[in-house]
Amino acid sequence: MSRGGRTRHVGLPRWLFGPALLAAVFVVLPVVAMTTRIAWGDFFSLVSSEAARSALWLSLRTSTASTLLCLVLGIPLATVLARSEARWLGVLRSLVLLPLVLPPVVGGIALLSAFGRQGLLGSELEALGIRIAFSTVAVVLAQTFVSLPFLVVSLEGALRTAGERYDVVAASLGARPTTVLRRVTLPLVLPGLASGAVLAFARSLGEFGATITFAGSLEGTTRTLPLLIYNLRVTDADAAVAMSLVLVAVAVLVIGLVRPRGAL
Amino acid sequence: MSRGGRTRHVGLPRWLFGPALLAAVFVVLPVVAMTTRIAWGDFFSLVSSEAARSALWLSLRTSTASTLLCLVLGIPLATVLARSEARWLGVLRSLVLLPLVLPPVVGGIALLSAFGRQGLLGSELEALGIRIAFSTVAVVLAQTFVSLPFLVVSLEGALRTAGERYDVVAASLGARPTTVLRRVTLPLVLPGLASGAVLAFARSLGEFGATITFAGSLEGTTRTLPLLIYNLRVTDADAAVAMSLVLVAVAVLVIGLVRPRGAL
Amino acid sequence: GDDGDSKGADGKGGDKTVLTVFAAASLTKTFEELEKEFEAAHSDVDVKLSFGGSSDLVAQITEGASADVFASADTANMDKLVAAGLTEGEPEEFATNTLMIAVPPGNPAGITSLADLTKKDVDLVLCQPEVPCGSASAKVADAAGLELKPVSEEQSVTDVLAKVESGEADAGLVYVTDVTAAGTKVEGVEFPEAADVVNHYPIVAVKDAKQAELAQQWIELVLGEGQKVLEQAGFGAPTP
Amino acid sequence: MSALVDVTVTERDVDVSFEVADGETVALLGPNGAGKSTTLSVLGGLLRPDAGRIVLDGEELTGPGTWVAPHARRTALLAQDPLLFPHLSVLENVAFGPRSTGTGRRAARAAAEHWLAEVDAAELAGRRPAQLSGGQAQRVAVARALAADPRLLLLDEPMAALDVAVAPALRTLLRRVLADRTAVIVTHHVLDALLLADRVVVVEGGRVAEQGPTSEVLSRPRSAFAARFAGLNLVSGVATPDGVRRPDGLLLHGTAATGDHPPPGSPAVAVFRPSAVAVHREPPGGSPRNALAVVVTELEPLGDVVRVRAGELAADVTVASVAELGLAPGSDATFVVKATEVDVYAQ
Amino acid sequence: MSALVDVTVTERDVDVSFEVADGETVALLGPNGAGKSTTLSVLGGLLRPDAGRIVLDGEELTGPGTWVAPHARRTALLAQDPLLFPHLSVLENVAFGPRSTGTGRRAARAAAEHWLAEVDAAELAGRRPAQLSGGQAQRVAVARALAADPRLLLLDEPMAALDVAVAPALRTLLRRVLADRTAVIVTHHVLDALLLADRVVVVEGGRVAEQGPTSEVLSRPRSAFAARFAGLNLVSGVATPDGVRRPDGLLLHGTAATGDHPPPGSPAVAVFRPSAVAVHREPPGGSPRNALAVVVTELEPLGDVVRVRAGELAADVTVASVAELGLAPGSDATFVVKATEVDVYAQ
Ligand SMILES: Nc1ncnc2c1ncn2[C@@H]1O[C@H](COP(=O)(O)OP(=O)(O)OP(=O)(O)O)[C@@H](O)[C@H]1O
Ligand SMILES: Nc1ncnc2c1ncn2[C@@H]1O[C@H](COP(=O)(O)OP(=O)(O)OP(=O)(O)O)[C@@H](O)[C@H]1O
Ligand SMILES: [Mg+2]
Ligand SMILES: [Mg+2]
Repeated sequence: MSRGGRTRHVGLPRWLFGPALLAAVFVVLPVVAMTTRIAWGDFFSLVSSEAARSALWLSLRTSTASTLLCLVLGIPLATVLARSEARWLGVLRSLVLLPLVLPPVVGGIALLSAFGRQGLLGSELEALGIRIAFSTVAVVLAQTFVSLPFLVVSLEGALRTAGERYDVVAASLGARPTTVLRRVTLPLVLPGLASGAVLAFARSLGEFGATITFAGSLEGTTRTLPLLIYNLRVTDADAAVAMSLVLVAVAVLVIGLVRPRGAL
Repeated sequence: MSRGGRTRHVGLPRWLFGPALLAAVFVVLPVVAMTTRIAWGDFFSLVSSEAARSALWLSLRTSTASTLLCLVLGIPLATVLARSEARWLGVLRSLVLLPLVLPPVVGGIALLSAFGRQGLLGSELEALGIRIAFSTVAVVLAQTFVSLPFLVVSLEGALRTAGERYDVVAASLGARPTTVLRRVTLPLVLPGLASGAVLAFARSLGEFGATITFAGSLEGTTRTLPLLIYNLRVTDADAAVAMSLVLVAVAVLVIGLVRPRGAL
Repeated sequence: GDDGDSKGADGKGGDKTVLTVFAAASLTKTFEELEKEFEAAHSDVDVKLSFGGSSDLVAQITEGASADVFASADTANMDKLVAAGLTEGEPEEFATNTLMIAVPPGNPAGITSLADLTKKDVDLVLCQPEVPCGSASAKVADAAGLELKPVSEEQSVTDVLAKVESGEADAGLVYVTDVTAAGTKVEGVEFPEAADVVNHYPIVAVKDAKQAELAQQWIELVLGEGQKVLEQAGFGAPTP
Repeated sequence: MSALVDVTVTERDVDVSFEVADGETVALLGPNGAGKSTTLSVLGGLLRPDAGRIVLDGEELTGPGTWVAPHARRTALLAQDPLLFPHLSVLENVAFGPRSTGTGRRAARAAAEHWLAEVDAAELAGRRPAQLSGGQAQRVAVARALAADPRLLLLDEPMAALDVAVAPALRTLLRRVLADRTAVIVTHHVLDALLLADRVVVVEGGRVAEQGPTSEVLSRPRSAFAARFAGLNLVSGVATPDGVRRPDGLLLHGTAATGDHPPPGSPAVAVFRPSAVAVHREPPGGSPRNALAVVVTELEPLGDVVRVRAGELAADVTVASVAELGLAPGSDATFVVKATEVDVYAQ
Repeated sequence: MSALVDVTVTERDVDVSFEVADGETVALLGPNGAGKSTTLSVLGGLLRPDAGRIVLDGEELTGPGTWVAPHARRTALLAQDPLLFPHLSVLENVAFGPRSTGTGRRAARAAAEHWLAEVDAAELAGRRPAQLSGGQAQRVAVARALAADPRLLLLDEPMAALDVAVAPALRTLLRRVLADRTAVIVTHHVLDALLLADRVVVVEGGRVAEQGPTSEVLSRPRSAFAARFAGLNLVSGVATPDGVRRPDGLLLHGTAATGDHPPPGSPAVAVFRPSAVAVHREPPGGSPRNALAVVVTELEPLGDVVRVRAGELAADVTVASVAELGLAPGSDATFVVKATEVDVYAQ
């Protein structure tokens, strides 16, 4: 009798709130502590500087692009992983996690090995006149590489939990596979899809190691906010912290605006 | 009629396999390309060196510890987030994502601001004789900080998708909240929980920026595999790549062994 | 092309020629100042600086990043680029740097000499031996016959300074310029053994640079007018 | 355990109140969407009412400022959907209730085995819920609710999906089990109400339409739904000295079988059995004083006779007379009832 | 569209084969777990059989090496669980089938409104499935299946959970809709089979126990389940010249009502109506030649009479005689049937 509505929630055990609070404090306290270090006087001139604005704008553009790329590539991959039963998919599923485990810098090396001038596809790309490394495209690729697993894992989990019951009903009503996917499967896992997209966006926004290795750090082209923060740290640690706060604020804002109800 | 068994899958649209394959290639190709750079001759002497073994062992220990800590803290937090309806939880939910967006190095700074000698809790901890920085504990804390959001987001999504129908039935049969949680809620989201734990473990294993900032890098105490890889990179990029491969292999192995059927 | 992108992105617009300079992270402050001077003198030029660890920058250039000038924090990395045949002409040394002990303000551990760093209750942080300041630290210690036991071997000078600034560590070994740049956040303790180990900064134009002429002019600026700025930042004069 | 129920759920337009005496079984009857499941949810503590009170055996479970959590109520609910725990075996599902309320592992297992045997599902003990057919799942769900041994048992259509052999057996079991238990049961089948319930509460449109002892309500219903449920014809209107006058003016002659004839002018109902109705093609003359012109809507074989339905009214006639009269859905016909067969009483 | 079904699902021990003629409605009957839903799933292409063939109107849907995807079969399945799409409104749910098979938005909407009105759920059009009661959801699911306008309609217990007023109306609707349609329907209610099905297929333990035209199977059943379903008493055994001898040796005297008496020694059944059975406390003397000693298991009121059940057998007697005989569950009794009331035929 739990269908929707004002169903009374089954109470949570009281002791649960202890560790939950501890967890929340553990995550939030450091960020709050960090803000106490900020010299608010310089804050606004700092964050409105030309370099900061340019980095922020670049970060937003590339993160959006890589999130879209993650959706385009990740939805099909997650669906295949969740719905096919072939054995070799188990292997593929583990492989897709690789970018999660690789330290991002190593991820950057891997991208260079594939798409760099001396990489596996280097000569082919060179022949086509395409130079990926150290361009804005490289930033997007680096971000996509590290973010894709997030989308795939979240979405696959959601697809498995949701099951195939409704897909089957839709097919029996005459819906072809594409219709089923569009009108039933994906709408039903919308919360999971949104969570995945938010995770991917957040990860792209914070991406540093793979970007610096694969795309370098050039203002306006490849110097995203995290790279700028890294630069600032060398000269002025406080400025770096202040810029981090901007990054956090932007992330929370974008996520808050984009997130559909109930997702995440 | 979709309950379990040998249910025939609703076919997937054919066109879906195109982008799915592209996605898989995009993730796998760079890693494969990287392996082509490895000088296999030196590989075994390199990976069996004292430094490598000690780093690997440290990485495994700390990642396991931080995954456990994530479970202890994350399960309650995710449950509260998924099951309570209080408004302010929306804010908390966004805040928990912070470590995802923060560049890891900034995460390290934030941790120092909270738990460092001059941090918010510094004097209290000092008074208790606790010194966290430069210790293995710091590594575990840094890894937990960056990994916790993964567990919480995955698990919360799974809890929401699973819904409360069965919890309600259990309560009506006389099960108190703790029993419901232990015997119904968590077993039902086991795949989501496992996915979350795997994500957290993978993220911990690959963690670099927060660790170096908050915990430093000393062989045997705080120099995990990613830190070793970074060290090696300066002198011998190929060696770094070889060690990365070890990291990847370990991750895939551990994940493959630990993962319950159907999870992820 | 990324040129078009960069112009659109940074809003500077116009058809300015872009000069790309790759420089070691320790040169950030000085080179940013030189950028202003250079752009003032060349109104149609936009200087783009890319900072990083010297080895990272070498790797990037090797992988095809388009740079016009490369300024390294040590000779070893410069030699790698030369060996790869990616340099135009001979690298020229434009600055030197020596080590200094950095301590938190007030010097809570009371460090006065290199030997104090070996005290048991002093939390010392060093650069890892693989990076220039780390190998310099090791050489200094060897020369003085001391065995330094750090609590952490950091990846870069920045990380060493961060640990000292935050008070986490009681002392660290960094370059004079780093102490100067950090201002009041750390104090410097000089020690005589530092003079034994001098770090050399070479600069070179990159082969097939898009702006070969401007690259040469930048190098001239660094070797000439720029010396004042470098001196202010604490760099030593290049060895003759 | 006696129960006192008075609940309002505004969003669903439900506002019912009734009582359940100690050891009594009450059947909740009513059309789809009347609010039966809603009432059970509120009783079980799964839905919080907007207003009202629930008192079980003197203890207030729900009321202004009072709220007892579902698990503390000891009111096991068998919902309309079996909802067996998918990760537990059938045996573990049934043992869940006893285990949760503190019974030891072995005793809980024994109890589960006992109840599974009672619902004729002993051989399913080791299966997963996903491997059960619809009726099997329903039986296991019944066993699970019974094994919880609640103070107040709430059963929402427990006999749905059962085959013709199991249904009577389960009904017998429930009759035995419910005999000395306080229970509320929702059903759409008259046999369940007749055999299992001491009293019935008829809910229509979220309000109690009538209530009373089962045999009384089902033999002398006052609401259209209860009459339909009991298989009786009911015409409601205003009492006259001779019978009941429908709003459309038609007078149905009849007498009070028991008790007093309702005072003329008061709302009253006229009730008669379908088997007392004769069907003609033309309005007949002669002694039966009531003739209702109708259009046949449906013919249903019913054992040896055919039930001729005409809207709300029904007549049972032999197969031979259906053929003779040439009845079919859409035919005009006249339903004729002797006044002596029509029972009149106050609504 | 005619259908030819022959499927084997080893894991569930189901192996059935039957045919459905063009425009015919077949009722699948059988105990819980017999394999009815399994058969429908296989027909709809939701479960792949281990062996067998399904041919719909000459086109092989399933067979060695053939597999037509569910969406291409045009066999709408109403499953035992309504499974309305939770993210779509009721109207959108019903319009889903037409939309999926290429009907324009407006036409699909009109079709959905039409079918919703037919199942008396027009006023629910704007709701979400979560806001429906059990019976309302069931009706919407029926409308959704009908709106898909399939070549072969598969209905799994479409009348479950419906109230007494809606059930006859929906049955009338289905009768009209199914008249010229090829359909397979699963039900546990004899009225549904009688009114909706041209033929019945009785499945027991995963095998077809008997099949034939509805009226024939239900009036002269050969399987225990079909007899029970039709409300008849059935005793099976071996034919003797006088009747049928049960395996326990008891001889039931009877005659073949139509056709020939089965050859002695062949398997045969003796069938008689409960109303033909008289109940005594002691074995009587006199003319009725069949006396079966039984233990009463259950008493069920059934309109004007009481059905006395004794295991598989049943007798209908008046309320007065139940009281007179002092019958109660557990009483010893003798069921007495005249030989002329016992119909004997080959099994
Ligand atoms: N979650 C809900 N939110 C809003 N309205 C609901 C919800 N569930 C049910 N309703 C509505 O409340 C009313 C009562 O529903 P309820 O489920 O109690 O009916 P019911 O008497 O059990 O019917 P049925 O015999 O069909 O099971 C119906 O009009 C129904 O549509
Ligand atoms: N997913 C499954 N896996 C394995 N066995 C199953 C599965 N579903 C059903 N069964 C078993 O297969 C047999 C046939 O089940 P099916 O659902 O076809 O029965 P049914 O005739 O529809 O019964 P009911 O009248 O109870 O709905 C039963 O023994 C059941 O327990
Ligand atoms: Mg209901
Ligand atoms: Mg079934």
